[in-house]
Amino acid sequence: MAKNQVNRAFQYWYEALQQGPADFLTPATSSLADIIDTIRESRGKSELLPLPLWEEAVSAGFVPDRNGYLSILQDIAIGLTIRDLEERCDKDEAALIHLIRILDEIDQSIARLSEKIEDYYIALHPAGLSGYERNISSLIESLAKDQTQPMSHLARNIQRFRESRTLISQNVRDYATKCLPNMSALCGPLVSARLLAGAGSKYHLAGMPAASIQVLGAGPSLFMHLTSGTNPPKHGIIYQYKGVHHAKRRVRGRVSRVLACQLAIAARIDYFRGALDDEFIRKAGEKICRAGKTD
Amino acid sequence: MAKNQVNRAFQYWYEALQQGPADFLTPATSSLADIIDTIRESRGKSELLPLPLWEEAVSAGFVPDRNGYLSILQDIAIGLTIRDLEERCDKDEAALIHLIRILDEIDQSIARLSEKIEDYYIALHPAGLSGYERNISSLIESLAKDQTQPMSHLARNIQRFRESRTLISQNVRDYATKCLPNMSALCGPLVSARLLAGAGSKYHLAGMPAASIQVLGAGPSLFMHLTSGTNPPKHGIIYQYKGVHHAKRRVRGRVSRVLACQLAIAARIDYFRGALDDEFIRKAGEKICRAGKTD
Amino acid sequence: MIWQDGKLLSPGAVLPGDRVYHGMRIWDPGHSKVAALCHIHGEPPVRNARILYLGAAAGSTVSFLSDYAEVVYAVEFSPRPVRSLIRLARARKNIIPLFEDARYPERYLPFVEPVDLLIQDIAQRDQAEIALRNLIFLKQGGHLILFLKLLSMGTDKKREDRIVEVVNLLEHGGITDPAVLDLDRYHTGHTAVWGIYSLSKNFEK
Amino acid sequence: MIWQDGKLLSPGAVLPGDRVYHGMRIWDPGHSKVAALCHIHGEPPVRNARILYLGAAAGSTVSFLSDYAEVVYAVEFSPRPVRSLIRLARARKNIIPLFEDARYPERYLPFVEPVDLLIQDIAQRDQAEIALRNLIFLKQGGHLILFLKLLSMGTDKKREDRIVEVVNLLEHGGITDPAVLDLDRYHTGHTAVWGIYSLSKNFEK
Repeated sequence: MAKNQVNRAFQYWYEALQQGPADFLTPATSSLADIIDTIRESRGKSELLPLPLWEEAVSAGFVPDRNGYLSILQDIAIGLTIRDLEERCDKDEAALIHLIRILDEIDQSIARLSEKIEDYYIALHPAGLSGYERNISSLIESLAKDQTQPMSHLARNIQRFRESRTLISQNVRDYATKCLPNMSALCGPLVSARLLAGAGSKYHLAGMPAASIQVLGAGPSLFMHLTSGTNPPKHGIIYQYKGVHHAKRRVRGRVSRVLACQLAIAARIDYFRGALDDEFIRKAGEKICRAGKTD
Repeated sequence: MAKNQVNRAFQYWYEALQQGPADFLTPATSSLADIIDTIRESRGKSELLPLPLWEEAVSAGFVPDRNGYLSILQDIAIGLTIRDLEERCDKDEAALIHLIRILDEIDQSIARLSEKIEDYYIALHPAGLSGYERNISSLIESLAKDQTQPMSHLARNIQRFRESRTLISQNVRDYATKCLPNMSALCGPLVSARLLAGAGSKYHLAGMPAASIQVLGAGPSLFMHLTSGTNPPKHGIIYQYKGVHHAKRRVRGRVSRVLACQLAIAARIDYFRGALDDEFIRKAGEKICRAGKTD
Repeated sequence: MIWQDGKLLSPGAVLPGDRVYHGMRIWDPGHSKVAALCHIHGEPPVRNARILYLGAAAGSTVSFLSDYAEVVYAVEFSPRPVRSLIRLARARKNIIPLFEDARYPERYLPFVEPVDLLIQDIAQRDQAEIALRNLIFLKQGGHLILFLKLLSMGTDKKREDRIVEVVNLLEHGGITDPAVLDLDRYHTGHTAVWGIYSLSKNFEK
Repeated sequence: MIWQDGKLLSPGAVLPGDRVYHGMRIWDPGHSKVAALCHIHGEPPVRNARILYLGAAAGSTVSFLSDYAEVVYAVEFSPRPVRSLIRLARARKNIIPLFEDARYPERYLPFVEPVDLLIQDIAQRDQAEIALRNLIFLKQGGHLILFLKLLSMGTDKKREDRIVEVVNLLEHGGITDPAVLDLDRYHTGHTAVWGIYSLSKNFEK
């Protein structure tokens, strides 16, 4: 590599070295951040040069040794990745997916802790077993009220968890209505968000055939399963939509099939256009409604 | 079966029928409860008779039909079992075992929820990834403080969970000191309680050879594992005892072996006598201390 | 009994933790020795039967039996599983839980009808003797199924000897031609002995 | 590389989720194709090597490679795994994460040194072409390991044809005598192609 090429390629390295690599995460003023921006810009213009060998970098005095070379390289690579992540990822989508996971985790935590508390309570009060109609949440409620109970503090916190759950599910509704407007209009924001989380991204959801959407997440909903011992949902996530759930048994299959078809279209509109399509919603609603009629 | 035998065998059945089976769980005054007590007493005197056939019971007018027969039989069987459970089980032991499980469940819930919150936070703030030193509990702390954060409510509840944990672990300490006095004196009440929970009962613990106690619960401690990425403890539960944990690496095996030996004896004293044996504790302490000396 | 696509199913209400196939509970041969027996050797007469089950534990197998049987008397002597057993009994009208030691059938004599099927799953040295003592509950012509755990018994020779000994004891007690059935495919080291309680043989004693 | 009792171990700091044997990380052949390759066919030259890994995903295999290697350049184009990859990189000095599409090596040209070993695990139709484009990073005499997923490719005949096609492409690109190695025992439908980048062959082009 010609000497001036080495120099140009090492321009940003050199500056990074002067400033120290530690603070490129602080606001955009820091120098390594500037360097990373420079790199990103020049990448756009295809001006980038191959990386000089570390021996060259050392002998040119840009880095003290091999470790210094790798360390700056790592800092720049991580900094670039983070900038690109920030730009490329859809924050609403990411928020939705993670909020759904948090909701599920809260449900599971509540269910598991409540079960353990129930076990404890029954072990100490076997008499309770006789008239005992299994209703964990009312047990937790009564334990929370009775301050003399050793489990009172924990039971109250479990109830507070339910409040957190309510807040977060409102969050999910808001995000989903904004991020998946057409799907939300068809099967509600919560079910739409779960479908998104099941598929992994709007992109994947938009590419799914209706049959896949119909069975998406057909694993059991742990919380319902644990607390009420219901069958795991056969129809996947869309079964949670009340239009399917409450349909008469013999049309349920048809309703979920038609709904899945319309959702597949809605997912594509949400991904490619992102705006509510009133005309589509009206027609889709009619089709789903017709499927639910027992004739 | 002679007629008068049928009558004697059905005496309590008949009375139960008169009163209705629903309320034998309410305080000891109810009649089915009395009947169950009568049964338990007569069992002590070996006065019990075999169960009359259901056809005999119906034709004698004691029960209306087969379902009535089975229903009363179930009520009596459940009632008897509950009385026997109340009498036979060691409540301190049961409480300890269940409290330990609750502690573990709290730890796991906190760890899992915190991880999910971290994922959410990082997905929305990829810039945080750069300087990010992974320290979930300080992230939760800062989220809890900042009321503008959507996760603030949940983060505060996770912190409240830590308070519950502290309360319950104090409970465990109290129970263990009372229920496993000698073991608690040797390796602390919390480690003793975990050993009890691992073995299942004081009875099982008292029957264990030292080598089994030494490796009891050698599976990973999920919480430590999740949060700090440490190796799962090789030496089982007793490794959590600071005397073993802090011992120099080359004597650690010897300390845990000697400790396990003394714990096996302590478990037997706790099970058969249940009182603190000062002389034993003094001698055992000396032996364990000697094992920890690097010579 | 109900089979679908090689799966043994159970017609009762689904319980927490159940796996489900076409809306029905899966009775998994890997988790229940009775289901393993059905898979490998054939179905015992459980439909509408009266069953005495010794060593019911937390009642997992009992819950499946109760889906098919008329009534299941479930004996268990360990407090922890008994608590689950009671919960189960409260959800099913036809399970009678008995918190007793199967070694002393006289203690639960006043609570058990004559039964069509006696199943015993108790890993104890004197398991054959326990079964014999409980034959008082078995109707003439009723079936006995005894699960033996032989894993801990050392050499093959010793296991063979032990099985022969158990079979002899049972024949002496009135069980006709007990069949020795291997459950190894699903439960390593477990064997079932299955025979019929015969009036005539019993009278010969 | 470190083996104990048939297990491949890895000498780095234990990470959350790792299984551990005698205090060392277990590099499980069921979870990592590189480990499977080591188990079935032999060790690639990873010790103190400079490695370029295309298709790093969340960095599980990369973390093990970094225990042995001098530096690992890890390329991944999917945002979710990249976040884990960054976390991993922050815990290991010798991992350079690159959030790029392996189809366009010119985009990460300024961040990757010449390497001793190029590993590619990308399930895409044009996987051989991607490998060829990335040969610019491989030193003469360096090793290329290309993992192929053939499960979705239909009949055996088609798979054979596809492998021959890939091998031809690689030979043309300068890889000497690529060996086709079956990973089926641990990863159904996966095959590795392993060859050395040869100076002379390359000049023949």
